[in-house]
Amino acid sequence: MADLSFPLLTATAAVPAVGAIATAAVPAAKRTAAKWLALLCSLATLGLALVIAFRFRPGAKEPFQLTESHAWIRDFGVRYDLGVDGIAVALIALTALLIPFVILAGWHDADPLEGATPNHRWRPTQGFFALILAVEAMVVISFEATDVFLFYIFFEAMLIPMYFLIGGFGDRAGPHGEEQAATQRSYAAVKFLLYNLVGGLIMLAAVIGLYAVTAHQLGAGTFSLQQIVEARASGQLTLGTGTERLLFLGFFFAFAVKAPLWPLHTWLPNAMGEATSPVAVLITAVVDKVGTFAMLRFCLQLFPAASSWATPVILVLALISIVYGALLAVGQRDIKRLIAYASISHFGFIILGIFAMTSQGQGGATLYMVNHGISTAALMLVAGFLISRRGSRLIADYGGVQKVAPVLAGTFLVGGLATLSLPGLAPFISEFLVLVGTFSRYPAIGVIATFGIVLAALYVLVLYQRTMTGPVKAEVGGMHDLKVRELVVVAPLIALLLFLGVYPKPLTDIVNPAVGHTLSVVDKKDPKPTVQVNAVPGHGRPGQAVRDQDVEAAK
Amino acid sequence: MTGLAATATSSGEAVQFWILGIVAVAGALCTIMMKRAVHSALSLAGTMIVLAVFYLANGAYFLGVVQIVVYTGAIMMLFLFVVMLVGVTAADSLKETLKGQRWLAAGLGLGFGVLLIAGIGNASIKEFNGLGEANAGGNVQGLAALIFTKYVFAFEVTGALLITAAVGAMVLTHRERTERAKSQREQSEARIREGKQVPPLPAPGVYARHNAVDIPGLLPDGTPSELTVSPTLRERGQVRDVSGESLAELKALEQRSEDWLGRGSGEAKPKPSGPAAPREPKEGAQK
Amino acid sequence: MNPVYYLYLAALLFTIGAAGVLIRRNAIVVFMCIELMLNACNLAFVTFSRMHGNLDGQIIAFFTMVVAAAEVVVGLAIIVSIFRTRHTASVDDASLMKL
Amino acid sequence: MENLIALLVAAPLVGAALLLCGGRRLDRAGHWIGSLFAVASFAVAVVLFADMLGKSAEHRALHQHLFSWIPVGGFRADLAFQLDQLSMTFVLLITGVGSLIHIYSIGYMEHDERRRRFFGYLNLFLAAMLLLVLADNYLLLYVGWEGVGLASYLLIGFWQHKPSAATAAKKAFLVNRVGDMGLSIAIMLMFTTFGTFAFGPVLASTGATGEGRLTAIGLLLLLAACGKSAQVPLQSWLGDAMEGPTPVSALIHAATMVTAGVYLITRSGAIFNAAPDAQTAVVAVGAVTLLFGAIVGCAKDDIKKALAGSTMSQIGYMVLAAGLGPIGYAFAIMHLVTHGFFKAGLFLGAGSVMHGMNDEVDMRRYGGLRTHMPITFVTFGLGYLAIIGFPGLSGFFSKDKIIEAAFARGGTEGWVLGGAALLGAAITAFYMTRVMLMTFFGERRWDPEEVHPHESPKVMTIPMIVLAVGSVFAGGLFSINEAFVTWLEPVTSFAHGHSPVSAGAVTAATMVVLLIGVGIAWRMYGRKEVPAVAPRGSLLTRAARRDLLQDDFNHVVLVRGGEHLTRTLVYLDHSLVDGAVNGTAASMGGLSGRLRQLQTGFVRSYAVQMLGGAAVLVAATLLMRGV
Repeated sequence: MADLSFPLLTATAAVPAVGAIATAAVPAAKRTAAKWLALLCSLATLGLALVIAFRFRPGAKEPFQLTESHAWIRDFGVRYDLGVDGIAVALIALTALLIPFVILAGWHDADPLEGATPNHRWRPTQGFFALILAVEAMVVISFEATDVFLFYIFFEAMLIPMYFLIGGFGDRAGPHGEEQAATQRSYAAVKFLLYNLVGGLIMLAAVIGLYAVTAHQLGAGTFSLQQIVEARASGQLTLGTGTERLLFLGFFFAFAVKAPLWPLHTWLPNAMGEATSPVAVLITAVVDKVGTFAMLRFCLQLFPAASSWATPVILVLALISIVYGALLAVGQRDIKRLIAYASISHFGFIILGIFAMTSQGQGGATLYMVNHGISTAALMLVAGFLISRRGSRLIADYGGVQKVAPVLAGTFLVGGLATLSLPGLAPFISEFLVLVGTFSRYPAIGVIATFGIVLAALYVLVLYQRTMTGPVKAEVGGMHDLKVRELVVVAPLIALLLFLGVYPKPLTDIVNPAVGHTLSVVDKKDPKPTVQVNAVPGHGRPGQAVRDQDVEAAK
Repeated sequence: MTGLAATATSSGEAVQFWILGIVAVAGALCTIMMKRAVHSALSLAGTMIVLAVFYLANGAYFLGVVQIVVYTGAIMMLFLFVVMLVGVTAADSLKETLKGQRWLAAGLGLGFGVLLIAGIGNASIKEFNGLGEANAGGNVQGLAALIFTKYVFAFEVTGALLITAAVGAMVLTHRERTERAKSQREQSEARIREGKQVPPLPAPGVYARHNAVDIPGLLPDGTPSELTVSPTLRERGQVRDVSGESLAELKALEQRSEDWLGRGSGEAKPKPSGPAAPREPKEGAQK
Repeated sequence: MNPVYYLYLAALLFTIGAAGVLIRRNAIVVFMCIELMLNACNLAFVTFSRMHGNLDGQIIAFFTMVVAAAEVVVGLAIIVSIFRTRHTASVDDASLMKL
Repeated sequence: MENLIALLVAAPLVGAALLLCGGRRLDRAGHWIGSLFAVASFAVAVVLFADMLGKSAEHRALHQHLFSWIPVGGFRADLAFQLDQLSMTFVLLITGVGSLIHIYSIGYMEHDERRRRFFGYLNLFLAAMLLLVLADNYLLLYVGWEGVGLASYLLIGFWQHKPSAATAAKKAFLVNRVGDMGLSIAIMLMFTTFGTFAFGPVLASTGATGEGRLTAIGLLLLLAACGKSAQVPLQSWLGDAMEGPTPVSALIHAATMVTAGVYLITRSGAIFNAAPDAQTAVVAVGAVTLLFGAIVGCAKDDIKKALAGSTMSQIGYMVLAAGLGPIGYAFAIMHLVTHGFFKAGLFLGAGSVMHGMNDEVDMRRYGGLRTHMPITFVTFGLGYLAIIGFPGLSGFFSKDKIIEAAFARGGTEGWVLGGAALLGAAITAFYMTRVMLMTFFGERRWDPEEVHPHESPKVMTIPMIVLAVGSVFAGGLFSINEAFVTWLEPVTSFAHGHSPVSAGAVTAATMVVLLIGVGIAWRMYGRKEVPAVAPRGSLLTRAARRDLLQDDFNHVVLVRGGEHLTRTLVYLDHSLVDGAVNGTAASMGGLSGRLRQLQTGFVRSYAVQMLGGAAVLVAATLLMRGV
């Protein structure tokens, strides 16, 4: 297209990458400088992401825009192919949006302990922020990659900085003292790494298999998503049923681990529980989204037949995740683990929406990714502030916080309400869309999934009641309310939740065409309503004005 | 010569084979069974000589000679030399230390041998076209022709290998002297500084009946002194201790004289005791 | 008698040598066993050359001898230096490869 | 004109935003700002009402389309309002009573340091409630529906430092969520059936689909209504909701929010008309609840809980009426409005009494208050007369009509429903008389040293007076040549029920049961001395005190069961799911440990392995040749 002059997508990934190196290079003494540098880089990335969002033309007919394509490893047909569809744009925007808040929220998380001797080799602060930026860069590029191999590389490389972020930095709020917490942390980090590595390796096998198949049938093997999709559409490339299913499973397993889907979820509570809350946000709101996103972009588009073959099982698993995650969240005693299990439940909704194979379901799932990112970020970051004040993650250690810190309690409540997807806040729209989308194709599953909203209310309100209400606990008494920095972190998120809850159109406009394209690749149509609403004059009934457009909507 | 051509050899060779074959196998077995390396080496040499004979019987005259001269003459002697260096008498126990090693070895060896023999057995090698025409121009000439034409390159390489091996051996065994040798004066000074054994070491014991380097002298209390024999002998445990028996003899003599003098009923009879008893030798010495 | 018996003998000697390598701890004896195995091979080669009626087998045997000589020289040198440092010629004592 | 509709919702919403984000600097003016926005909204409502009266019945419905809210594929949700006669009625009730209660709260919450936040929540509630009644499609209604749930959560738990309040708030929200689940599933079903969920097209094309689906939708809507309107089996939250400040109980849990269920059923009339089974379910729920609430109301000594029971029962009447179809809708709404007046009045009265009695709620510690707080006494008394259906007052007209309609259902069903309604009327008369007597008559059972009962300030009494006036005359006004019915007729098609018993007979019967109820109450509480501590009472009484044991049922079945379920799941997640993973890791470690043993470091063992390898090779070659 015309605006190829400036490689926008590459730049968006490159800025944080460069920023990471620069931040890491800042000398040990200049901690604050490193922080500001990191913040500036993330803001620059946000700017670029917004430019992408504005350059992106939802109406355009080609599936991917702002594409860049360079040969990389000629012998294996690996190309440096970037391109974004509406879904990717939305998620890149989410990532770029959240990172500055993550950095701000973690402003003091990596400061050396008081009384720690200044060490010029080991610079935790610089490392912390550099790693965060590195993660951002990798996530962004894996949202942009349209070459399976390129995607795989960054999908895996992401693990390395995440591993150090989880294992290296903890909130000093472990229930059993610091060294115990350290062991717990390293356990969580290793678990995270192994889990995702196994998934990734299985995916690698599938990737190689895909290459072999294309090489065998197209002559020259390729990893390019578009080429493969087109080849399949034109019938040049025909996968055997068995092959396609195996490859699909290989891809899906990796994404299901990342997402995470029951029963591959057990790494998430540990990781989120032990990491600092900004890192936890990074995990659940940013990194895990790559998994669900990849299901939409790769699983469905590369293996449509296999996807619809596996749909029933996946839907059931997603359903289990929803109910199971919610129930376990109710049973948790640790605030962060509770939020982690809530996230598992929400990822269940996302996957449910993706595999419902309806425009509402997948559109809703995409919105869900964005909204869940924002809402979880809000809740988790506030929880982090709370924990940093009291120095404990146990719910039982709190009580009556709203009396001493009303603003903190208020923001916490809003975050919680977003998590239980209260109408008027963004998550409601996505959740309802997912439910409608599922219901219109699989009514039973839709109905059961709806129980999730009751359970969500249960765990959120129980958490709020136990921590915020009731008589003020002695240790909580001296707690001070949110500081300006913290308010700057939370307020925009909440504002965004409200805005997207009332006026999600900008988002839906970007997402809808992409979802339409995906569905057309899978070639699935929305089930038609049983009744065609006809424009009979509603004998004196109200709402003639609406009826016309509603009728054409129903057509 | 002609017998070599036939598939069945002459009965003479057969007899020779059976007798010497048994000898060879026996030698081989002794090689791996003997406690002392020297014996192993000798029995191996035997086996090699037998093999040399077999070479000759197979028409490999040159190799037969080489086998005897190079192998048995040079290599085996090298072995013996090293054995001497390490210690002829050093006998290593045949007791197995690794668990199950011996059984594994026996089992595997057996299986391996069976396999080989089976392989040779079902390899269809029946007719032998002997070395008649090959050795027509003389075995040595034949070999030479091959070595310097067909295998010349390999030959050169082997030469290089041999030289490398020689140099390698020198490098490995040569001990580099890093600093100049100490002069006598320096040594003595060093000895003084360390404060150990300033005067020359004491001479070995000189006795009426014994006088040799492997016999330690006695300390005043009659115990043998380590210093008086060379450390090498001590190392090998080849020190002969005379103090014990000589003291015993003194004692016996004393006893006899006592009996002969007829006294010695009742009062302090020295208790019979070996050289270990500390008091006796002194008495002996006083007498 | 069929000269193939020489091969059987070679096999037998070779096996005995191999067993010796496995059983003995004294490095020198181990070397002797290796020599035994080499000699067994030589016997086989010689027999083969008689079998095929050409001298190539003998040539190979000759080379084997040369190589064996070289190997013995170096090997014994190694043994000697090891003995100097460790005061033992047992192969089990040099088990530094173990974790 | 229709552009004003958004203003109705916007005004209180802005107020809420101001008050909640304004921070401490608004603390002093907060209550005035809140009341101002409420009154402003009421003014707009009045303007719209006047405008509506000016038009002919056909063209009264207004519609305002703001923007397309969620457009995804065939799924179109618009942010659009519609204002027809039904919505108008509600808007007036909500804004009117709402404003009064705002004003009342200025006095009532005077000494609470979080008063600003209280008014913020109240405004939030008004906005949500107006959104609920003004929405032109079910999804937007759902937003309002959950919005009022949130507001009531915040207001019930307003005194969060009281654990009981926090628990009550949570309970209310959860029980409502169960109902909301019904509503959301109903919306999904509508979408899959009609491809839309806007009132117009859905209600217009009910004829086009099978009765089964409509029945399903109807039952789901009924579930939602039960949750919001505290109908059996989801009624348990209302009693605890009285933990909230009294104005909240008056506004949310008596006058407006709890009636949302009735609104939903009436609004979806077309669906219910087409699904008789669903209607039967509705009337059944209504009848059961009106008796249930009444019985509970008889046993409570806490004045607010007694009133809560009565609210439940009155809403039972409305639901019953709404379930009767066209013959009942109008009367349901009518009773809803009159009930809004007198029940709000009663609650405010109760609040005023508590205000004077240091927040004492136990009626057994009241008595003889009529001399100490005359205005409260009078207003409360008028509300009392209205609710028991004293001839000429609001309650009389509305409730009488409902009983009539119940009989008009016809057949045994009609008799059963009518009988239940009559019985309910009797019990109502009984427990309300009981409240009245225990509070204002008899001689004092409170200690004059501690409490000094006094009349409340004007800012509180005036709203009570206004409401009292409403509760006296509203019913009469509405019934002048069926003004109310004709007003609503375009929305809720009206049909005259043909009752087997004449209207006169019904009225007479009502009067009789009324007198019986009052008489019994008089005998029990007027003549005898009321013990200051509650007697053990009969089995029924004790059950009724515990809300007929359904709370205990919930506790045993849902709470305990849930706790056990979650605990087991937490255990399983750790031991089974996670255990499987860790087990694999552990076994890998063990295996590698075993394999490590092979590396003894002894040359000879390696040699053994080499020989083994060689043997295998030889064997392989032999086999190859063999084959």
